[in-house]
Amino acid sequence: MTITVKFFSSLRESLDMSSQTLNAQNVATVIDAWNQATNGAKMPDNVLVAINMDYVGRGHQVKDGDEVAFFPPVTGG
Amino acid sequence: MTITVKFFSSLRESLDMSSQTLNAQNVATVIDAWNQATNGAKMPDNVLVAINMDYVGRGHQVKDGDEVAFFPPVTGG
Amino acid sequence: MKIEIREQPFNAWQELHGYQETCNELRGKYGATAVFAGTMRDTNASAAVKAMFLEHYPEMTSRYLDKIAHQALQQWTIQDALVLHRVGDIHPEDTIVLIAVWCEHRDEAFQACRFILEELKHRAPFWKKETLSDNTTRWVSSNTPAK
Amino acid sequence: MKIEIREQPFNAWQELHGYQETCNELRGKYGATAVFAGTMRDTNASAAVKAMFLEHYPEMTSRYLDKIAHQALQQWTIQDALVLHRVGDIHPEDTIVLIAVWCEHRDEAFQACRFILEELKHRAPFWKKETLSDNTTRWVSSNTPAK
Repeated sequence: MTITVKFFSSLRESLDMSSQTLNAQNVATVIDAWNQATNGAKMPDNVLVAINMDYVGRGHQVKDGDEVAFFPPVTGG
Repeated sequence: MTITVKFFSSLRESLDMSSQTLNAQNVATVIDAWNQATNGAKMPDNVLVAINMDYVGRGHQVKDGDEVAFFPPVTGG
Repeated sequence: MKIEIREQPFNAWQELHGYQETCNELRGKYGATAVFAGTMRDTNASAAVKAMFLEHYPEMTSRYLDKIAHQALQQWTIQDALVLHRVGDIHPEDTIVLIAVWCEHRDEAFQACRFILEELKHRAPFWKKETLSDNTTRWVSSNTPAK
Repeated sequence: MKIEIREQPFNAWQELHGYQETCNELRGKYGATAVFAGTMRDTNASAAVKAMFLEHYPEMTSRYLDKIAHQALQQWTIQDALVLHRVGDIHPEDTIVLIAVWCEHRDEAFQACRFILEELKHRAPFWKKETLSDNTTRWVSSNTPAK
């Protein structure tokens, strides 16, 4: 299956990566997607996760075609 | 002593009087000023009173030179 | 700070724009501006309203608008404020009141703006007399409750 | 209703004036407009800030601004709303966000305006990176608390 992983803000900078396409067999959850995209980097405690533009928890399942985004707390407004 | 009495809004209309100068000997309180200015008309329950542009109660004393104003609940804004 | 009673119609947003342009010492200092504009509606209490007369008690009204603004300045860290209120003959769509508060942060701006509005509505001596579509008139007896 | 993400500077009060002028069906209907404008300050967390980059996640940001506005429409009787938010390179005195809500009465206007602002600050994916006076940069780690 194919999953698009995106990183924003300080996470994008620290991982030096804004987007990655995973062609994955063993990705069942958000954490799996993080681990595969970052080669097992530690996930910061305050990371927020969205699948297809909706907030989800870290244990949420991912499916073929999903866009999974990781980012720090938002600071707009 | 001389007291200026003013009426506003619906009170001004119902009493048909906007201002009156009392040259009074027997005016000790707000109620006395009302009674003398209105010839003893009944004071509506919701009337507000100000002396020299500050809200006061109906029992408040009046003194020479005071401006005593009577008006219904305010409805600005 | 500017607090004015106006006898002529004004556009709330143009007033705000014009006033803020003059506040050079504020530039770069405020992060939050909370604004309230009250506008005359063409309907009130289920009746069509075609005009309104806004009476006031000039010296006391000015005194209370000042007093209310200064109470807000004591309670919150306000960088600037603008309060404009119409009097006289008013028509639907006319702005009745404009309140703007400039602060560093949003919570104090919202709170102070709301405080000034509620105090104004409960303490400043203004009275509204409506002219309905059949030309009868009526005094507005009380404000819409705050909540 | 208008909800837009803007890449170019805008004047909050002129936007408000221009938008309200176009809302013909609102004329005479709204009695209360509550507005919040957030502006970039030249100081934050005790440091002089000379510029800011506002990053966003375009599709999700648009989606959440819409979602938040529609949640407000479900909770309060709102006649119209305007939400503008800047992204990209920003300088002190630039407007970052403008939220305006038109209602019949004041309490719902204030509540809905504040709701949209707080939800936007807590859920819409925007991130601020400041450039300080010595040209160092830092990501803003969190918003000022609501209270």
